[in-house]
Amino acid sequence: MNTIILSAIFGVVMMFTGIFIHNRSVYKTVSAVALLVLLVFNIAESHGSAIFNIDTANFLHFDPFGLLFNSICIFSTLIYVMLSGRDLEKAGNNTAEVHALIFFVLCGIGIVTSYTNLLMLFIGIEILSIPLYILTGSDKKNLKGNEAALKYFLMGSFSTGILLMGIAMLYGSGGTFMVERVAKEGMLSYLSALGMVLIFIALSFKVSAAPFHFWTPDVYDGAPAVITSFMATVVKVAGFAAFIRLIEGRLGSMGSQSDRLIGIVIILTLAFGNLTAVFQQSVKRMLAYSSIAQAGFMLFALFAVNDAAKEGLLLYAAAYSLATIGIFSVLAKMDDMTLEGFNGFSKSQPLIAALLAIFLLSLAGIPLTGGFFAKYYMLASVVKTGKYLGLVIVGVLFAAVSAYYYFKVIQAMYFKEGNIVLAPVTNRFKYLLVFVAFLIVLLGVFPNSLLSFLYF
Amino acid sequence: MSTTEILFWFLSALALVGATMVLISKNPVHSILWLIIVFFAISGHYVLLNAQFLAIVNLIVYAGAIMVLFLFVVMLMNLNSDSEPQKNKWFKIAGAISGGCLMLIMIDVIRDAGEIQHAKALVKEGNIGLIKNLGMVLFKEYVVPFEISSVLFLSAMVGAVVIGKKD
Amino acid sequence: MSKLVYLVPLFPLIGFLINGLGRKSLSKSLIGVIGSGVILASFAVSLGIFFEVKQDGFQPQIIHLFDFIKVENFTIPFSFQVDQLSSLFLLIITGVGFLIHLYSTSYMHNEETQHYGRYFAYLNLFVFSMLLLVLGANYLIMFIGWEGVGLCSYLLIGYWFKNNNYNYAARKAFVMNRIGDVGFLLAVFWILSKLGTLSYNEVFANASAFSAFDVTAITMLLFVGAMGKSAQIPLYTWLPDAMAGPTPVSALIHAATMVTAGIYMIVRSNVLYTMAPTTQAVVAVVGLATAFLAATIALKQNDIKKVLAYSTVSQLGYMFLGLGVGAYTGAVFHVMTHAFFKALLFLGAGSVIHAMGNEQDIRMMGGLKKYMPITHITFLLACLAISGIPPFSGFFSKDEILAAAYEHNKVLWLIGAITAGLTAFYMFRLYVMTFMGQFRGTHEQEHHLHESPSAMTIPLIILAILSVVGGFVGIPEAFAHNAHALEHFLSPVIVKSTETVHHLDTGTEYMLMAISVGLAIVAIIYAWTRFSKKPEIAEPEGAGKFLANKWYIDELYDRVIANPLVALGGFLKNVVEKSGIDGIVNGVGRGVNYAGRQIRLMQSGQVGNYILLMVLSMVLMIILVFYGNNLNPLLNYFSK
Amino acid sequence: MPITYYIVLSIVLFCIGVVGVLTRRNAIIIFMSIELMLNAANLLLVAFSKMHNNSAIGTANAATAGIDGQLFVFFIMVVAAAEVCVGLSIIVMMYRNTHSVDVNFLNRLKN
Amino acid sequence: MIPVLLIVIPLVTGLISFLIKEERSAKAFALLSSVATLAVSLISLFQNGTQNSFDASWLPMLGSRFSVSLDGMGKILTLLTAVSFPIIFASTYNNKYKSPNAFYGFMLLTQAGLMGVFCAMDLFLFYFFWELALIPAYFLCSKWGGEKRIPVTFKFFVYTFLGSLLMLVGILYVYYKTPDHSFAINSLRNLALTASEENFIFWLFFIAFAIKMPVFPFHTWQPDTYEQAPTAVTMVLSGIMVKMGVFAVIRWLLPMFPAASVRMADIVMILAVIGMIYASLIAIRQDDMKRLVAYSSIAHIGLMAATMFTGSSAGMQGVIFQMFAHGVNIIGLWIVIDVIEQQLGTRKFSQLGGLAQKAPVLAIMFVIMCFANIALPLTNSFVGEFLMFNSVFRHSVIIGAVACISIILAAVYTLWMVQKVFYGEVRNEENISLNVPVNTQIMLGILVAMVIIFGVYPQPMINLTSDTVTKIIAQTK
Repeated sequence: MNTIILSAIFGVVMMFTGIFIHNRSVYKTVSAVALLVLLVFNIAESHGSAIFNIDTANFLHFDPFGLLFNSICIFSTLIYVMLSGRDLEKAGNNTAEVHALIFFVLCGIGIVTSYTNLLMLFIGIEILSIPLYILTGSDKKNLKGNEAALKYFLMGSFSTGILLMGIAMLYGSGGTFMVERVAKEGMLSYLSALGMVLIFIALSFKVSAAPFHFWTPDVYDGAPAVITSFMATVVKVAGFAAFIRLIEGRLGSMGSQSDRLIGIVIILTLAFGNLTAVFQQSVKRMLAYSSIAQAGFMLFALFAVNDAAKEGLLLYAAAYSLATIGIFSVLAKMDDMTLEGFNGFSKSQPLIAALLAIFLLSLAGIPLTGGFFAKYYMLASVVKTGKYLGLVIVGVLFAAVSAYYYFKVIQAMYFKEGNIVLAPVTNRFKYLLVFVAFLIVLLGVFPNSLLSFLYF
Repeated sequence: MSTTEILFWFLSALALVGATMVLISKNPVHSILWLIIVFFAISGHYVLLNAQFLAIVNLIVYAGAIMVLFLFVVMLMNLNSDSEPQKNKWFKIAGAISGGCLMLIMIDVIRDAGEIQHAKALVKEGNIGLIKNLGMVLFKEYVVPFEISSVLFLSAMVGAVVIGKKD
Repeated sequence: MSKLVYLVPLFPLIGFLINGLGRKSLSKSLIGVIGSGVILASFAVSLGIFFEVKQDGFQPQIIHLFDFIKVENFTIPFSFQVDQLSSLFLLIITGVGFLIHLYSTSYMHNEETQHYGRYFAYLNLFVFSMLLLVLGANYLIMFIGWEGVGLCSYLLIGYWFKNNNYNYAARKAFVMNRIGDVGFLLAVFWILSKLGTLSYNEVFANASAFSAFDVTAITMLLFVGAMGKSAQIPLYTWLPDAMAGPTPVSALIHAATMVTAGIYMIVRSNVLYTMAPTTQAVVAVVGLATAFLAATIALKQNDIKKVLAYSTVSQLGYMFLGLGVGAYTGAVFHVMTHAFFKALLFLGAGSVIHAMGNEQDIRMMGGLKKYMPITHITFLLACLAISGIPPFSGFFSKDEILAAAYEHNKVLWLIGAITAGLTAFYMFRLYVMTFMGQFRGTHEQEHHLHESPSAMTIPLIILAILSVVGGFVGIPEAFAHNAHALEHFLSPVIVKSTETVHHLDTGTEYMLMAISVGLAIVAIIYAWTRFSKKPEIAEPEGAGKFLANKWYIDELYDRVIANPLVALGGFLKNVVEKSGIDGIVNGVGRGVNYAGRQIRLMQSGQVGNYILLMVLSMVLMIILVFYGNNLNPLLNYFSK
Repeated sequence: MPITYYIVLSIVLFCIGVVGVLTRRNAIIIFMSIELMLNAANLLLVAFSKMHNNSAIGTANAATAGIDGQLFVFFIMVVAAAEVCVGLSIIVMMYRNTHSVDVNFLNRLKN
Repeated sequence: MIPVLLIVIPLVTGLISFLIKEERSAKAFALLSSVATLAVSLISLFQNGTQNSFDASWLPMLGSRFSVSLDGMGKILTLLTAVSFPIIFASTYNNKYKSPNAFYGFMLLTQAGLMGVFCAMDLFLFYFFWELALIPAYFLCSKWGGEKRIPVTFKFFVYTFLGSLLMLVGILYVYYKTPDHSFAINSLRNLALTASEENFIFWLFFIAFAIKMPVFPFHTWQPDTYEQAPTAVTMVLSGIMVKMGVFAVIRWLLPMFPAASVRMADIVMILAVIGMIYASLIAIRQDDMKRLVAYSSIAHIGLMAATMFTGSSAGMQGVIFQMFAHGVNIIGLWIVIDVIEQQLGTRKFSQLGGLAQKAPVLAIMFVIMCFANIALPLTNSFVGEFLMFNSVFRHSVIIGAVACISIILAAVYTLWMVQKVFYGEVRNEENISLNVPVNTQIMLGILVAMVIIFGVYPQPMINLTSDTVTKIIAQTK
């Protein structure tokens, strides 16, 4: 509850900061401090000391998983704001409001990671989405940004419609919106199964799982790079947190039907994401497709739904978010976001190039980086079920494909000659980036350091 | 056929016709007007189901506020002509067919749903839809989502300002 | 003395190391002294061993040095075996070897110092390997020497490495030897898998454990090894080409010692061969065919060394004929006498070549008698020996083999006798064309003609003496009872060796001798009369051309084996590898790229398209979930 | 009324909305079609709410059974209003920049 | 503690090496580090038991422990790694690299990965190091390699990465099948798998190892990579890294899937033998020294692959022995090739010839290495190949006989190379000068000494292998 209330409050605070303070560089600091406070309180809550003890009437339930997920999201956002705060100022004129919206998004994340009621899911997703529509279009002069915002909005609303239809059918079948109560009823009836499928489709849309991913590349590409960074990381993984909470009990009771459904979605997502990313020339767009591909891996957690899956999802969220935020923070400072733009990176910026390489290696799932354990847990969760080994093999095949396009960037940076145009970076930025890389490597050597929080 | 049934069929037909006309109308303003009719029809259904509160809210929020907002926008943009270029014919057919398929399949699935085969919706009776009962539950049990939705409005507000403000 | 047998190979090894490492710093004379001296030392030790072995009641000694390979199932020690057979070969190798080293110090004197050192290092290494071959107490040590001599042969044939033809010849020799080696190796594996040991003692003692098939297979595979090393059909073509090496090398390796390794090996394994009559028949036929084929080819060769090379192949064929018919002693006897006279022939040829300024074509020679008396006399003696004219050594050994062949199968004998006639013919053709008549070379060559220095003539003389008297160690039964000293000496290591010969009555034996000697004499007279007046200068026609071109066997091999193999390599490299396997691998990559490009098109940028696709997917998914059970067989694909 | 009538009605309305989204190019009309979909869901929820209320008659919680559904609809309307507010502002922004609300012209981002 | 040192020394020095900007210090530092590792490795030979193993908690939730230990095979291969690196560094001491600090850093990191692979007694740890060895190698090849390095190295990378990932699936699967959910090798020896499961998982592992070795038909990355990689890296790749695959089969595959190994033995052996002949035939037609040696390596590895599945202890000992021998020999060959390439700028036979006149010492060393390559008796490979051919032959006469053809073909292509490069007349007489640096000569001398010593007196090393082999054979029976 701390997260939800505090982030809403901080959102309002940011709005007022925007009114009273006109020095833009302050926003970033205020925002960072607020996020830090938020993080502290969220961790405090996960240690059992919530300051807001509100009876949520079973609408929300704060379990370690959700709280840890919040922590990861808040922490990632903190890193994000600190790394990319300066670039946020360039995306439109309403920097303070953008910060406020980010807080509102965090509020939505706080809801979707701990809902127990479909109503909260719906409201949470909307709180999550509406600021994003706006953030996407926050650079009003940019036609691509406009287009992206409109596309995102239209398709997002469409998926909301599907979600609602699904919820309605579930309700019709069970007479309740509580997630758990329906789950315990054993095999789903046709009505609730249809509802479940519709909800599944809607949530697939939110996490950009194929074949409902079409908005993702366009929106990620069109939005300002800083915003994409946020959307593709924190928001996306939060979607998975929402997803897994729903699936945990419900879709599972559909038996092999749901396995098949998720299995096909996984394969399609991996295939679309990876194959399309291979051909991209723009790194930004490539990362958009890669985020689809990564989503494919996270979907493994939904397929397995066991301890390993939830642990893995946490790790994945952390590793993926940090790495992607790191890459985007550099990308946002570049003029040329195509592959050629990265040629000769290691010559002029050896440190940043090395850090980028670590991020990319993490995304590709190379050992010694967090991304490896993330993928490892995902695969392990499915193997643990003892079923569908073929799916795992498809997964690793596409993981190999994914190495292809991540390494293209590394190749451009290290093995090709060229001049890069990079906005000046401060030392603080570099140190922070080093810190992020350190975290990724830490996760890659001692993943337990994160997961042990789960079993407090 | 009882009055209720007659009303049901009438409102249903009205809603469907209205909805269809929303699609068919070339003029956006006409579409909006048809949509308002649909909303009225749906509100009628709510009344029929004795959900008076929702019926009124539906009229006020949808038909009143939202659709007027739409109308304003359309007027503002001066789109009230038949100027909308038509989509590719094949594309339209494909859209209609796939929508139709979706409909048929969903209905077919529902037909097999056992638990609702003989269930009936309580028409004209039952007072859960009355504002008093709703209010009691809303402000007691649903207070958390109610309060939280304020964040939604807040963000929508901020958003509208950010997007709509002239730089 | 036999305890010191390790000294025998050790001396050449030391010589190899000194000459090899110090080839730049040592002077030529020092190199020569070291190179020859170590062999002389070995010879001295070998002589001591020989006399020890020669005593009655000598039991074979195994000198165990260390365990070479010791694993769970078997142990292969690095050990030497001293017995009658190996001590005899030690003498031949070190004795003839020393003479050739001595000869080489003079023959190779024009080489640069470092190449001179290299030459002696190689030569010493060869002797070392050859000694390992004959001394080894098991098949693996023999194999080590076996490959080692192949290596040295390769190095020495390609000694003048600037000439690519020589290199080619060297490589050909090595590869052909390797083919044989594989056969040897397979036999070794076979023995090892059946008996778990490779030691001669144990293998022969347990030979009865082999099935008939085993023993036939093993002996056949060993014979394949012998074919390679001893230049038998079909692996003989390397030997004539091996004449690319310096002439003393040809004398030592390609006449006297290495090529007889095959005979040594079969004699060593005589227990096994006696158990495998099929193999024996094959050995005899192959040997005889080789003898005949090579003799016919030798008829029309004009290169002095080529003639001798084919003659060597032919004589080796004789030896195999002997082995095939069970005359193991005869074969060894012929090895010995052949070592003397063939080494002598080669060294004599070397002397001629030396004098002629590296001219090897006998059509360019003639009338050398008066310029090089010692060479001429010794060469003549050697020719008589090889032609089987009594009382020269060749007569005794060849006769023994022919007699055994007659006993075995009269057709074998007949062809053998004809071949003996051919041998006499081509040897005297060679002799006459070289030493008789008028000199046909250039004036410059004529001006330089001279007798070779004493370092070369002394070995010639010693070998000539041996060629003349060497036969008396094996006087046939017909002349004197129990005078066959060699047979007596070797009897402990050979089973039932001479039993066949003993069946012949004296009269038949005289008759056989008379026929073969008669044939030889006729051939000699014919050759003499034909070539002394009118040397054969013109290019041969018809059958002669066929023979001069060596039955076109080399061409045949190229067409049938080498070229197809190379073509296959090219096919694999350019087609299978590039388009096939790598094509598939790259094809996957290209496929991914292509798929990426195509799927990308779905991302049309049109919201309408996106939503249409989403709706269609929804429809399909609902169908899948609710009607999917009817599609089970297809969809269960992923559920392992 | 049999609940199936309502279900079918909502599904049909929903699908008309879907078809509208698919066949029109005007962003505003598309948006309206989406609203139609939401209303279909609303109608369904209310109908189910009354159905559950019906089936709870005679039990202890007859007074409040099914009330969830109607409250959900209330929240949907709330959210829809917010969404419309944002959506229309985005459309207006788009119109300001391109003077068109035709989604077919939204093709700068593709592939 | 020794295995930890073997891993940690190169790891730490590798990371430090990145910080040393000055070229000469970077070289000296790397050389020093590798010598230190060598010293530790030599000590390990004379240690037994606790000194040679280490176990610590690492990932308790995963059930993986940091468990490293050296048995006989581990000792031999760590020794090979430890010996190779100083030799590689020393023999290429004069080569110039851009950003040498990174080059040597990556080299040492590769060494750390290799050491880890050879020491790991925990399957997960093993996988970890397996990948750790790959990544620096990728950077080394891509940054310092030849003209086509980027696509070629990338193919190598994706190929091996794919294999690793398949292995990862297998690892996960067996993990859940262990009785105590652990990656420890002792638990993995007691897998409860059905026959079909075992067969399936066997292939997941085997493909990974087969790609690394490489076994036909997974070999196509190899010649290109060897050709394009800088020679120092090629030495690591061919001398040590390919042994990872062989090693892994013996260490993991055979003990984990004894029954499947027997069932699949024939398929694997046939593939391996096809590969031997196939690679040899292709080698005959090569025009590039590196490619020829690469294909020759495929042929040799094919023999090892075939032997491992014969289930014969002698053969297995031969394989382990041969891993060392092959490493020594091929590094020797690469050193010579590197000298030629560095000084003459070409590796093509068509542009070379007669070098024996220019550099007799180099020629002698090369010829010795070549003869070791074709397993001439009294060179080190003979012992290994003898044991291997023997057990293949014992397993199947036909397969053994066919495999033996490669002995002949090896002679054909190796001598062809010797002839083309060193013999004959010198080409482009005027602009050829071939000075073999002293350090290279010394290193070649050391290698030649190793070739001969282990060829004449192999028994000590064979003895080292027996404990590993006995364990595996006991497992398979």
